[in-house]
Amino acid sequence: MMLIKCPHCGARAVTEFTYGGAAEIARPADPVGVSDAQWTDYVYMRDNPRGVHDEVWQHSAGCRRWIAVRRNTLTHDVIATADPGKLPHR
Amino acid sequence: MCFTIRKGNVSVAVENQRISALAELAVPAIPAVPGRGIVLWQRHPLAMLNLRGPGDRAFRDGVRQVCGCELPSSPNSSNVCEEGEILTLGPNEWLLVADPDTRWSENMKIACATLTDVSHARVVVHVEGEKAREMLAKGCPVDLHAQRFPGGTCIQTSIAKIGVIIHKLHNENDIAIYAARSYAGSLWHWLTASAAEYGYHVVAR
Amino acid sequence: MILQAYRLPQGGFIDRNKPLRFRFNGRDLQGYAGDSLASALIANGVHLVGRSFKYHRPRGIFSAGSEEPNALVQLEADARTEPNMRATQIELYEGLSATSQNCWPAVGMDIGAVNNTLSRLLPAGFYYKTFMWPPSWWMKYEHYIRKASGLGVSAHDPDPDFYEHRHAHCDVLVAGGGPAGLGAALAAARAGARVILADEGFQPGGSLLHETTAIDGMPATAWTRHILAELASLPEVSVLTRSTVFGYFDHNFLTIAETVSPHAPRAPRQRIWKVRAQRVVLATGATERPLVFADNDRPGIMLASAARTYVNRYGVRPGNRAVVFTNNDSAYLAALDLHRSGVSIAATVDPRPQANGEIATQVRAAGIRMLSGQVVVRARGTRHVNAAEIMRYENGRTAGAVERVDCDLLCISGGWSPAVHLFSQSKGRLRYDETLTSFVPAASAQAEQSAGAARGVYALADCISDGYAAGSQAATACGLSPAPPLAEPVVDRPSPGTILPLWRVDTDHTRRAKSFVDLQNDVTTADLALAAREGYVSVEHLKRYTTLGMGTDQGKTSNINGLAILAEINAAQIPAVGTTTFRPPYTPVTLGALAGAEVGPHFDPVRASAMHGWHQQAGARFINAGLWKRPQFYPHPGESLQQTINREVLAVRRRAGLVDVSTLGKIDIKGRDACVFLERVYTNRWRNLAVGKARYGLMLREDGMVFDDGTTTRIAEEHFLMTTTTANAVRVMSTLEYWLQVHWRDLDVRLTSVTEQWAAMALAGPASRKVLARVASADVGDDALPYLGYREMDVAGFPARVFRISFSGELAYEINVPADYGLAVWEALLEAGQSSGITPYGTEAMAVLRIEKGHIAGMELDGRTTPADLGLEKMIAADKDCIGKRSLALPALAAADRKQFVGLVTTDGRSAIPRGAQLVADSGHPLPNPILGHVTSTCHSPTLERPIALALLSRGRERYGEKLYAMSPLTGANMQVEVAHHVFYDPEGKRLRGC
Amino acid sequence: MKYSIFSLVRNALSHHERWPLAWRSPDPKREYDAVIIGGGGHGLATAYYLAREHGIGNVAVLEKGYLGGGNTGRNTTIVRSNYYLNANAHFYEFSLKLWERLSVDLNFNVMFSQRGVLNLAHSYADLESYSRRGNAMRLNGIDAELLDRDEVERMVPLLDCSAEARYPIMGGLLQPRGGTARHDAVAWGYARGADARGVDIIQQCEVTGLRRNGNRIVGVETSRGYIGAKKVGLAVAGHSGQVAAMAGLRLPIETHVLQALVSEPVKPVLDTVVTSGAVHFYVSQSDKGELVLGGDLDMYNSYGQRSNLPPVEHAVQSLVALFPSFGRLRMLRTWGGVMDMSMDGSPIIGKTPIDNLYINCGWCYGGFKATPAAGWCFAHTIAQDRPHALNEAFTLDRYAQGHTLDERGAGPFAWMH
Ligand SMILES: Cc1cc2nc3c(=O)[nH]c(=O)nc-3n(C[C@H](O)[C@H](O)[C@H](O)COP(=O)(O)OP(=O)(O)OC[C@H]3O[C@@H](n4cnc5c(N)ncnc54)[C@H](O)[C@@H]3O)c2cc1C
Ligand SMILES: NC(=O)c1ccc[n+]([C@@H]2O[C@H](COP(=O)([O-])OP(=O)(O)OC[C@H]3O[C@@H](n4cnc5c(N)ncnc54)[C@H](O)[C@@H]3O)[C@@H](O)[C@H]2O)c1
Ligand SMILES: Cc1cc2nc3c(=O)[nH]c(=O)nc-3n(C[C@H](O)[C@H](O)[C@H](O)COP(=O)(O)O)c2cc1C
Ligand SMILES: [Zn+2]
Repeated sequence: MMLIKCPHCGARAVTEFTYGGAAEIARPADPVGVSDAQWTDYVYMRDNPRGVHDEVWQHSAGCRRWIAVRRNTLTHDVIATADPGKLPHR
Repeated sequence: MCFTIRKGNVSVAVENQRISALAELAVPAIPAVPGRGIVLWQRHPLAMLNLRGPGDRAFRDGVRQVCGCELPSSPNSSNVCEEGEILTLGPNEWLLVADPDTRWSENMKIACATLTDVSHARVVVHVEGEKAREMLAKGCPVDLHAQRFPGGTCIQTSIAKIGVIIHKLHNENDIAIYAARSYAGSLWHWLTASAAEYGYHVVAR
Repeated sequence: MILQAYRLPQGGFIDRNKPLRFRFNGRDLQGYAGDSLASALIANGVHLVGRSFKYHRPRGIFSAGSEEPNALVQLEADARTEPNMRATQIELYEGLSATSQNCWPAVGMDIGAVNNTLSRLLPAGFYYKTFMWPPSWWMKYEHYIRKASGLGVSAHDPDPDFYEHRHAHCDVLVAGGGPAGLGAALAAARAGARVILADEGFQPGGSLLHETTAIDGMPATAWTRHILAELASLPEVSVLTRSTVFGYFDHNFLTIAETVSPHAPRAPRQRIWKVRAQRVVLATGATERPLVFADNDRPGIMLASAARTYVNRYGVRPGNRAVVFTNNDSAYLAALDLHRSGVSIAATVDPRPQANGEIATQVRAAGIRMLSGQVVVRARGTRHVNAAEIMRYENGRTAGAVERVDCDLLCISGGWSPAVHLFSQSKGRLRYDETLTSFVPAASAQAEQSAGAARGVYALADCISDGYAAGSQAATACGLSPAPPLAEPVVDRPSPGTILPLWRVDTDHTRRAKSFVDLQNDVTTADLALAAREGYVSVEHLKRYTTLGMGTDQGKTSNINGLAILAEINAAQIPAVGTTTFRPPYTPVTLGALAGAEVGPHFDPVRASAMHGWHQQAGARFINAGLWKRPQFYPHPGESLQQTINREVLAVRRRAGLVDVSTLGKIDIKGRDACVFLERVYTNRWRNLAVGKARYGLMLREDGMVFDDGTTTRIAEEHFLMTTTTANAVRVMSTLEYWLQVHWRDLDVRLTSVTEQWAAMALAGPASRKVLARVASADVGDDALPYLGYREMDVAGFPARVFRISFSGELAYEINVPADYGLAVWEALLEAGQSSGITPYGTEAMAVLRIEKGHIAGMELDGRTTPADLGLEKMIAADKDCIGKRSLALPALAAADRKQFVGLVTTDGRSAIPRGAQLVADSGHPLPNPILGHVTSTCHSPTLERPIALALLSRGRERYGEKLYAMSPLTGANMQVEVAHHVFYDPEGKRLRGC
Repeated sequence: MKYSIFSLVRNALSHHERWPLAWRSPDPKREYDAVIIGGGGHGLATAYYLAREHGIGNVAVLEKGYLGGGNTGRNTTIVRSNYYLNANAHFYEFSLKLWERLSVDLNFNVMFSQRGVLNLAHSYADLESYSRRGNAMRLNGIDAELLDRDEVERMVPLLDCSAEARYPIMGGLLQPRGGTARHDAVAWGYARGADARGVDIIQQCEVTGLRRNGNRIVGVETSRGYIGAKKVGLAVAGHSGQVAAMAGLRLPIETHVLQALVSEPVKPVLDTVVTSGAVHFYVSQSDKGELVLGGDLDMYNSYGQRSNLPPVEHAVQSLVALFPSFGRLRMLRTWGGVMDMSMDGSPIIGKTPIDNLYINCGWCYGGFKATPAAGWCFAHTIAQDRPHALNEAFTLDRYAQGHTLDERGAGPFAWMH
């Protein structure tokens, strides 16, 4: 059972968190201006890497903050956590 | 119907008519060996305010002036003062807890602050006794060891799928559990079932 | 009956002053406190314990621990019965009762044993090759196959005991309480660490409990007690016995299954510990491997270390005349101990040309007959071994004549396999060690280290120091200073010689006999050869095809032999063959314990509103709504269900009704950008909403489907109160927080859930204004509080928020009061409404009211409907973006043939429209019958006095007046219906405006 | 050699020493007409039907581990066709019909046991949505029965049907023709059938790259060297994202771990497959006697195939809540599989933007029962370069059109389906 370090509450069991998917998939700034394909890329398509993955989680049983988590999807190592948008560049 | 002096939003007479979610539940069950076992008691009524604000100097000063209480400065911590307690809930979020006759109210004006009255949103049960920590470990996934969880610490987690705030008072063996009001019955069941092994008393404070 | 004929006159870790009576297969027997069921059976000369899985061969006691493949029993009867219990791990207690499994009518006379005779027809995987004809007969064949398989039987009554979980945190978790584990715990504890030591045995000590040598001048058992006493004196150390570390999960999270001491009052039967450890020391010891030869499964054949355990720890004699067959020195200890206990040793048999280790020398000195360069090729006897057949062993082959040596105990040892289960579960990497002929830990994946026999360190003194060093290192890794150095333990135990790899003994004259690799699943060397011959050559295929290692013992004594034999057959290297995957649990764990206390009525917590007690007293029937319990209706004596619903509905339509709506989600929204925020999350406009006004809002998912709806009220310029549906309350809150915290971090908005703060009730019906006016402190007239208006006032003397909104379609008010006042206000409203005929109503009447009114609810919000599908396209503001809006332009979401929201009435005006009916044009169409749409909600409308329904229907709005069929083949109902507008009642909305 | 009771007897006489290989283990050829990546049930069935139905036998199935070692070898083996949406219903019903004769077709007993699949209803809302689903199934020509509480209790006597249960049982939807099959046998049976028709099954051969020429794939790079291919089909389940990325494709797929567990084997106690949507849980008893149960996803992207306690605990809690007498049985083993969770919960079988690259993925929890039909339709799509009528709706470009097939209505969150 993974342990995720909430930047606000400290390290907590994964059961306190709710998964929110890939981090900050950029929402088209002008939805009307993009093609159907571009829009549905944003809604549906994912990188789904086997390895390092940036994602968002909510500390739903704790401080209720959404946080960004950099995690290895193969080994489950949690590499870094931060407020959304604040993960260091890879 | 009687109307009396108003304090904040609510009249004192009305305040006395508050019915706790635990009103019908809080009866003694398995007596413990005197002096041992777990003591459970409910703290009610309470005034509780959700406080949001930037957490900067000016805001902290504001809180101190208006509430008469220092904002706790680190995560998972609380401050107790004459007027009441302030528990940290998250970045820029706190819970003000006081007896209902304090001057704290949703209408307090603190620069940049947002206050929301949540006085009725939670039940608060205190768990006391030597075995309190051991008993809570049956449901609480966070380490409650005295070194990791010293007096004054407050955390949010869940016990038996019920979201809770666990606030350790400065008295080593006194731990307050806050849970959403609607879960009161299930929380109570969990508390009494978990305490049964040690024996427990329910007291009024 | 002679009591305990096989009990040694003295010795053992048992309490001879505490005799215990127990029953096995109906026989009354006696043992002592400290016995396992297995040792007590041996004490009574019981060797035939059960029948094997497939061939029903007689089986006895093979080991003395958790690796036991054979001696599985059905413990107790009725509700407390437990199948497949290992006799070797059952701590004897007064009155214990157990029976043999998988045999009928009795273990001695078992009909199923015919399978052994037919075994030629039952090779590995035979069922894949037959039972295919005729195809329809499989269910018949299967019936008998199912009956034949399985081992013990499940209880049929609810488990009367209870279980619990316990979280724990420590610096160092030590798994295993043998010399290495005790050493590790001691070092870590001395360094000041928080330590948990868990051992599966009912006494800590591991192999020390059967150790006869002295440590530091004390008997091993005394040394153990001494260490345990020191550990007990340290406040931060917990020593758990009867506690198996069964899982090693991500991030040093381990689980322990503890069987709570039978003496603890009011305690659960078992407890699961969930431990988060900074460091872990795995001191789980090693498992002795059997040797594989013909008929090696006979009762009386036993692991050599087990035989030692029985004589030394339990003071019982597993036989009178023993043969010891070993390829390494460790079994000579068994020979010596047996010999010392009065068991005559007929011979020791060793394939090595010369056993010349120091221990072997002691055996020789004791005058025991030692056969070097020889092997046991076959065991004789059926229900009990009565002889061993021995041949010479040269250059990896048997040779010469067969010598028969009589014996009733055949001790075997094929070497040792470190118990790397937990290490492998932690994802650590193994390495094959040629000298030890076993897999050992190579590289850790987590903050863990193995110690002692678990990593192939076998000398007792080394185990202690290895454990101590590991414990000390673990403590330093936690930031503590190292433990004081340990004086090198003084142990009078000669070091062992080298092992000769020997996996199976194969001779021509035993070719056709069965040599078992997996005793529990009856997997023989012939099965392995067959699998290889057919191409199941990967170790994973071998396992699945033959079921090797898939039994309740998970192959603890068979896996390594199996893969080594596979390597031999394929002429491959053992490391290349590799192991199968080690998975939790280490040994099977009770489902009740895993479930813990959250079962039955407490499976999930219950949420109850402030008025719950009142509803109960009023005789309400409750319905689950998420975690909430909501009143479904309040039946009066003698009423039918329909009558209750009609009464409640008509009260609202004609007079006044009161319903508890506390479960609706309520979100307090404050901040400078609150309005901007609402514009982004809702489809419709919010800028122009005046303070003191409420508005209905619609929220989409990003894929364009309707997510949730509800009214939101502007309480102040920068303060809104949003309501959500009960079902989505939690998800809406979380979603709004997501957008704010992840995407729109620049917005100044603060969300607080206030669902719990406010008790909410809807007062609805033509008389509602009159009723409210009686208790309200403010004017509730149409001017002061118009439709969709909002005011704060006192209701019955309590501060309240009053909203003029309506779900029922009648003049109605939603009243929110701080929850602790909920009950008082509820009662006050009922009292105030008494003269107006006020009636409390439940969710069922609420549903009828809304169906009559054509409002959407859960069944229409099925995650596949767009606003336009629901006739709500006008709610999409043209000149702004919002979540999900862009998706509405995708071709499929704008298609003309989508299902649209309509009403239905039956053409006969009488018959009910079945729940969940599907709409078709022609009820007689052959199957598949094209489906045009479906009924979402249906009811009898007491107001209109006829059945009505809501539906989603392809091109529905073009079909008003069209006649279709609502079909419910499940119930046989088939109703002609006419398509209508979805608002059946008061389409102009006059009544809710109160005019 | 044909498998039958006769061949079994005959071989018994020769001590089973004459059984032939079930399949060969050839070295890869330089080029194939079609290369199928992934030696799970889907890949093997695809190769089998390519050879049998379309006469394309010059096919290789490339498997990075051992065949059937992916989700095919780690699923809870439930086979059913109780789907609501038309496209799914027709597809899975076709699959069920193939199941009904699969053992005979393959001459390999896959032990397809039609013991019924029962979905428990715990509320009026459940009953209503099950009615809707059952009625649609019946109109689509699929068997379904609605049971009331008493009928459920009679059928599964050990269920807690009392009113005190946290989620009392109010009835259920039964598909009598549903049931279970032996997972490994399905992989092995298809492998043997495909091999007999000339297909090369190449194990321990990981595809590491897709070689392209313009908008065509010309071959695959593997751990055993380069292999040319006229057509390439992906059937790699949880690894779809990873392998598609080799061709520069992103998919509407996330990889999540789903766990299952078995109890120790006991004599028959449960004759039906029981599932409960309210608690997200399903259980059956295998022919060997173990209770086989599964639960919810781990709920985060993972390729880990690791065991993780919370979903296991929840599944066991659900089991014990529903069957209080199973509390004294014991859990024997847990494991996980990496699942290709699609964004609408429905599968994808079809063409890709790359000319001769075809894809089969997005099976979520449900791809085992799809194995025969998925193989059938995928083979058709590859052979004919256009979908079969049954997989026309399962295109990759349906997302861009908005033609999602959201059986659960859960929206574009892979892990919610
Ligand atoms: C716990 C669990 C329970 C389930 N329960 C059910 C159920 O009850 N009913 C049901 O219908 N479905 C169920 N499923 C789903 C079902 O198992 C799968 O959908 C189905 O087996 C998928 O088959 P497949 O052949 O597509 O995939 P797999 O069997 O996973 O085969 C894919 C193969 O591709 C190989 N591969 C991957 N990458 C490469 C590469 N680069 N090169 C070469 N080979 C590669 C893999 O090794 C693997 O063998 C369950 C799944 C799990 C995990
Ligand atoms: N060749 C040889 O001579 C040889 C081989 C092996 C062992 N030994 C002897 O055995 C001893 C090994 O000492 P050790 O401390 O390494 O092992 P040990 O066998 O003495 O102790 C291991 C303990 O761990 C327990 N255990 C195993 N798995 C567990 C789990 N998952 N959860 C809880 N408990 C678990 C076992 O029940 C046992 O009590 C030494 O005395 C050594 O000389 C000798
Ligand atoms: C339907 C089914 C039944 C199983 N029954 C058993 C069993 O009786 N004993 C066992 O040890 N494993 C059983 N397993 C689990 C396998 O041993 C194995 O864990 C699973 O195939 C996953 O492979 P892995 O653990 O090697 O990763 C079963 C698996 C499935 C899918
Ligand atoms: Zn947090």
